[in-house]
Amino acid sequence: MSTREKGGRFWLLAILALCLSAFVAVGCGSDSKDEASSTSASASSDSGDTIKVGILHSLSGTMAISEVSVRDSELLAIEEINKNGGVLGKQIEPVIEDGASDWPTFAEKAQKLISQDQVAATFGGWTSASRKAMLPVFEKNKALLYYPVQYEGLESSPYIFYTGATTNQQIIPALEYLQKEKGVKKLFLVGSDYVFPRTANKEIKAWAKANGMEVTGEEYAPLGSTEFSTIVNKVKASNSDAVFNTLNGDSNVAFFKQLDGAGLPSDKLPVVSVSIAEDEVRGIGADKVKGQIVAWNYYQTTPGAENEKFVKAYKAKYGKNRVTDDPIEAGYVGVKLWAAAVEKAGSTDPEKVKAASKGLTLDAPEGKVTVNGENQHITKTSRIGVINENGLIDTVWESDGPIEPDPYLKTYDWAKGLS
Amino acid sequence: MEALLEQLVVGLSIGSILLLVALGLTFTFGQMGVINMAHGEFIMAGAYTTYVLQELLGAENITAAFLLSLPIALVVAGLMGLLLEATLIKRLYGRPLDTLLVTWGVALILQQVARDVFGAQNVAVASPAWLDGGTELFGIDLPYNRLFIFALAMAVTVAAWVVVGKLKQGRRMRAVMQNRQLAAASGIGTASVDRRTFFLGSGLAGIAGVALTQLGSVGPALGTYYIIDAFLVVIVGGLGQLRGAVIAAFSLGIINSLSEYWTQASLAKVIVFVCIIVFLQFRPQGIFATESRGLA
Amino acid sequence: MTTEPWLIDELLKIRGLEVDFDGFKAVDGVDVDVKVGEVHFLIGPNGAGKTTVIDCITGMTKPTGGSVLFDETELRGKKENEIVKLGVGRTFQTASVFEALTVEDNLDLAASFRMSTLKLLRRRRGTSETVTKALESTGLEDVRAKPAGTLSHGQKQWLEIGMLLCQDPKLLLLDEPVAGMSPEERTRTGELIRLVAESCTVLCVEHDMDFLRRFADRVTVMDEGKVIKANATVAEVQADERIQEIYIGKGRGIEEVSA
Amino acid sequence: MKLEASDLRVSHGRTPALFGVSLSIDAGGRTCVLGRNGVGKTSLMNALMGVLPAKTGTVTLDGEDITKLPPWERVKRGLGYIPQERSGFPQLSVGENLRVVNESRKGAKPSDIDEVLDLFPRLTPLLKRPAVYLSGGQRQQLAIARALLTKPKLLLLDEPTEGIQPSIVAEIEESILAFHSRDGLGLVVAEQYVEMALRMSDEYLVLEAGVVVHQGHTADLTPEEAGKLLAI
Amino acid sequence: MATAMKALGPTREQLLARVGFAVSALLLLVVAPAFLSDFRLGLLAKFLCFAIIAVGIAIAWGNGGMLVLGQGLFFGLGGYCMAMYLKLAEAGSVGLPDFMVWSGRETLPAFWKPFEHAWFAVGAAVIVPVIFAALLGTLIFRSRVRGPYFAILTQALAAAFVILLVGQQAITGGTNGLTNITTFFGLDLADPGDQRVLYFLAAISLGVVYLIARQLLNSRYGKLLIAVRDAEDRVRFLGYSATRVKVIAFATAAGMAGLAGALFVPIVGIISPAMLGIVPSIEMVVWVAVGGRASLAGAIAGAIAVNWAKSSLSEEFPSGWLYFQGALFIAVVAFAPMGIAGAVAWARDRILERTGRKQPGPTTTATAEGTS
Repeated sequence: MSTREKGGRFWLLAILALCLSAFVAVGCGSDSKDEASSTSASASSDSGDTIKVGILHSLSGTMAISEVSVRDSELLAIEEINKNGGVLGKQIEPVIEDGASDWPTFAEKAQKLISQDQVAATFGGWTSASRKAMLPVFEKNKALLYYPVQYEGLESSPYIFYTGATTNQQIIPALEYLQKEKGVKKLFLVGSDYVFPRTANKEIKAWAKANGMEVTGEEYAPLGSTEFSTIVNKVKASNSDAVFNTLNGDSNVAFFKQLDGAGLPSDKLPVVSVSIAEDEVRGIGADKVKGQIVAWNYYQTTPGAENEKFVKAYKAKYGKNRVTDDPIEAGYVGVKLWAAAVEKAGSTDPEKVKAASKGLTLDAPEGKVTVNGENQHITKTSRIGVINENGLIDTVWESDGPIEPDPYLKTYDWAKGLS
Repeated sequence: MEALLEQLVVGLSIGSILLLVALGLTFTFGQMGVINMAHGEFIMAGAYTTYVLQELLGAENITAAFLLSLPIALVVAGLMGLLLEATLIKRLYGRPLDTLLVTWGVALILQQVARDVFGAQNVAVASPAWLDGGTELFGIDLPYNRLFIFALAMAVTVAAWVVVGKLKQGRRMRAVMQNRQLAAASGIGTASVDRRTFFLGSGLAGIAGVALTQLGSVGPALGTYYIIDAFLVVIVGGLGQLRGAVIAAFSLGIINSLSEYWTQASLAKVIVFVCIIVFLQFRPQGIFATESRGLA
Repeated sequence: MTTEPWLIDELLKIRGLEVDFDGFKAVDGVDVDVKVGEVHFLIGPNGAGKTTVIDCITGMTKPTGGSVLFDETELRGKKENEIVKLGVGRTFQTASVFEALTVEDNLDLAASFRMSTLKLLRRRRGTSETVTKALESTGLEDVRAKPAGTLSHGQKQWLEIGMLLCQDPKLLLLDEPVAGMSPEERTRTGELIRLVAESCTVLCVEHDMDFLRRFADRVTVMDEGKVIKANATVAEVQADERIQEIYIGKGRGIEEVSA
Repeated sequence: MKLEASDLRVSHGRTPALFGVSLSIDAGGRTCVLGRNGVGKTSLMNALMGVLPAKTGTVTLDGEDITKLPPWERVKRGLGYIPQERSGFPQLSVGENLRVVNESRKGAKPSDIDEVLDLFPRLTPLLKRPAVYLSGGQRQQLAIARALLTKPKLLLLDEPTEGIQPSIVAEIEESILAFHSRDGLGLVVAEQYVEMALRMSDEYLVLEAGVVVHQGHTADLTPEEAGKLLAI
Repeated sequence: MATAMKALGPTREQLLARVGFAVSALLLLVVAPAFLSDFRLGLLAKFLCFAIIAVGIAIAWGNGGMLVLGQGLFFGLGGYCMAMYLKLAEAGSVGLPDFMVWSGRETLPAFWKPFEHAWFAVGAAVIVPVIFAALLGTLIFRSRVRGPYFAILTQALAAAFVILLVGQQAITGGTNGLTNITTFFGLDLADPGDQRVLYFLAAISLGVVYLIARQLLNSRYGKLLIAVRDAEDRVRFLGYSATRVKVIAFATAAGMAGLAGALFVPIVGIISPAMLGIVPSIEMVVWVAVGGRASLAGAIAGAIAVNWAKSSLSEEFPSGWLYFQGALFIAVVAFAPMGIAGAVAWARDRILERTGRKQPGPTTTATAEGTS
């Protein structure tokens, strides 16, 4: 018997005691409500002086780049509501958790917010992966999630409110713009290697087939990649009229630089991007993406009193250098929509909030939005913009009023068989 | 045919980036046997140095800021390396696996520091105007920034070769690496040689960081994209072998660009890894083995 | 000691062995014959290539030329562990035992080398006869439960020989078994080796002339990678002027120096 | 100058190698350390040079405690070392082997190398050759040349003639002794070859199992007695 | 003498160990479920999966000296095997998992087919990592690639695996991984009671894995493994194939990671490449380093303690956790290489010495050296 083993056995006891005490401390000590293990999150949440809501974004890791700003706008919305007396006469108390850019952590923290903190609703997520990870948690607990980012569609969970665009509010208008306004016949698809670009490109290909546009190539780069020489060579060889770009934030810089180096600046080869908003431009550098086309539903420059107020408040709270953009606005709108629904329902019970949300309208910075009761997405105006030298985006085209959300593209013939 | 030529050029370009990020490791890993996982963060430090200099000098001095950042990044990253060596690494000589784990802890902290100081957002580094755009040669596009990185990689390699091969300091480094005890007993201060070697290796990472600002934006995770590739270059090249690193970097770059052309970007990486495993079956010591049998 | 008539079969037959380290010929066309049952000494100054010959027999160094026949089997190209399984055991210049394991575990591992992997996965219950015997003959019974790392230099060397005993090899290669030992330790070691030699053939590299005279049946002398005297008796070696010169320095006999 | 050690203990990992060695060596003199393989001669040399850290005990040089000093500091104070293992800096050329040592000494001149090379004319045509390709004798000459470049007052030699052909042994012996008589270089020679050891020394120490068991004047010792000492 | 000892019954230490094991079993199986909320119990279940990985790392690294920086790969293989079955079971009549549908695949890839069978999937979750590790290990160890080279290679492999998974979205689920797993062999994963069943499954698996590992380390093979760690070449001269010894440990560790992955999937309801890459793989080593690399119980304690700390600290200060983790790691590896286990053993030796129950002398620290 080696002494090491003796050691191992001897203090197995000690360690497990330590673990137990740790769990007792965290499990019982920190939150006495914990023991009332309830699956219906809101049962007791409006009985106190405040109403707790969860905010769950990546504050560390690769996604922190994008998500921190959204957290900020959500906190701004909560602050504004609290200043006006809160909801149901109570102040909103945000509980902030870090998803750490790790999808299972999102699931874990979502569960924690629901069962430990008993939040009335949660605002959070950015990547599709984080949403997919959280979805079953919210469904099984019958709790609410407000998800603020444009995504690939083909989803409609009864417990998620989608305040970002689905494909028919962003990508399809962008394609129509390219075809009608720019006369594009040959389109090259470039994306980061993850779910949104791949699924979006599948839809684009279906649309192109139905609308007489040729897709000349489809290339994916690993997330975070800065090596686009080969892809650019392929783009060049394809003689395309335009590129549809679903690359993730940091990869865009390298991609645009390489295009430029290969003699394909934006005036020669238009590139439409659907993942670059003002906040990303700030990190990329406006000089590198000046003149590029983007498609969103909201820009900082979008006219309207609501938006002026929002931009002013955001800058006042977080600094003059900060910008607002589509997901930031969608996060803000999500909180406002939830508050309005709670007021209307007179309760924070998720089922009642869902019922009250049906058809609810709100004057948002992006314009009037209406919640679609069926799929819990909201109507959005589609806007095509061009990045200017200040890093802001000027709208060059906009849809005739808000577009109804259609995540499964049911109203489009060419989309049959996609879902 | 033209496509093949184009991909060869792309391969050389990728290779020169690999070479730049791996050069420092041929010193710290190759010569000293330290597996410095924080090397990536020294690269990041070099990149942020460029950013800070640009902010300090303003928009009208982009070129000056960029050129100035090359030596300054060398010193900044080098000093960070020096500090790391003097506080932690020197306790861990002869325990390479432990240096790996400890420096990984350091890397975590440095990343978070960057996040807290510069924000989680990536920051933009502007390119000097003369690096924008490109030229064409025999129908092949040659972006200026790639040409610059290629030239920089060559220049730094030659400089490293001169330092190691011709200068007093390099001779000492090699002497210590080849026979530490004899070096010490011959009056060579091995501790200070170690510190200088580490300074140099880390400083080269800083220069690589400056070059990388011309490829993409700068963020706290910048180094993590390159660290494994850099180590693989050193392993394939053979420990401490400058010429090995050069050959390995360009071979890996070309394999990468060719397989990327024929398959997809994500598969290309996997193909490169498979090639490396197969290669190590035949030459576990790398292209140029350092091991020479001691005599009886 | 003279050659006994029954010592005829050559257990180990090395022919034309060559080892080239980067252009340096450490071993250059060496022939050695070791007969069944004998204690054969390989001597020569440091750097003569003795250890390299041993390394070649055990597969640790790959020869660049020649052949190593053990019991009619070619050892060149075989792996270390395969060679051991054929019945060739060795010790190292610096005693190499498993310092984190107890003395008993060290011996037990040595004794279990023919066990199937599945059997190895079973826990050791009690002490096998082989190990008990080895503990007795090495005199390590008192320290059987101690980690080998805490043993003295001599004890480690005995443990190593004990481990070889457990393996019951046909041929035992000893690399300077008494280097660095005190006189008493040397005597103990000598006794141990004599015990070992009862049941197997021994090829021993050693400097100690006294030790050599007491135990050697035959001697092969090497210098600068070459054999300069093969299969000699101790008396022949002592009488050879040339050997004295390379080994001792000019003009002095073994007898005088080590008497 | 006087090199002294008292109760010096060192070990290799967990194996003790020296068990309390005390000695005193006059720098100007010539001392040989006798003992069989493995009795701790090399460990003693390494401990005196600081290559092996002392577990207990002290080493002093002219009264200054140098126990905690690293090897290069001891070199600065006048100790020189020729280790037993002779590979040198294998991938450096002969010239670089010499320069790297010479450059590490304050006030060194390139001409110092030429001076040393005069002593070993065999090395001159080999200056560009990597040390790994030298023969055993050439390596040993290079080792001595390197050590001499540190301008030692007391030179420790660990088995300088081991495995070297007799003709070169004589040359080596000659050149070392020349330095002794010309510059007053002190010598500490660890040797198995009793003859040569005694020829090169005035004093002797006999090491056995990590302790000094005999010491005295070489003149009082016949080789026969020396042989006896070693066999004990 | 040993047989005589055996007749006397278990030694003091053996007795103590059995008591320790029984008490921990009691804590895990009775006390924890009684006192912890569903949420905390779910977390604990997850940590127990991690502890299973840690046991494997303690074998391969702590005892075998192979720093495995790619355990995420094997964890992932196990997890994906299990998740493939669960996704297929859920897909029901459609026959295609949801992500394949939206990725545009119309037929089930051939390699998914066998995973329609529950027992195939369960078996594959362990056996696939074992076979993969055995093949890979044979290739790597045979060419005597070891130490840091081995570590970096395994790391590169984990990275390559992640890239492969992400790149083949249509058949692997891409970055999202396999999500939305709601049932497990008829258990409703949304139901707290059924989640408890999973907790017990994890606890019992950990117990079984611990016992297997202990048997392995106490067997002759375990001694051989330590021998290989400390003097690989010497082992060859005892007639053993060092390659085989190492491959067995490497493959065992891989199998344990695979089992952990298979348990993790129903407990957490998701498996994605984010949990398999370089960073999570290094974190796995962190747990073991903190607990004490050579000790099984230490590894288990390390995995649970570090993850508990991560969970609760990141709730309090999200960004502070990274500082803490980095600092913890530096402190442990540089200054206390034997981790918690080493510290506890040291303290115990001192106490035993003082109370005179044990003679002073080098003991537990013997394993501290020679490991790196």
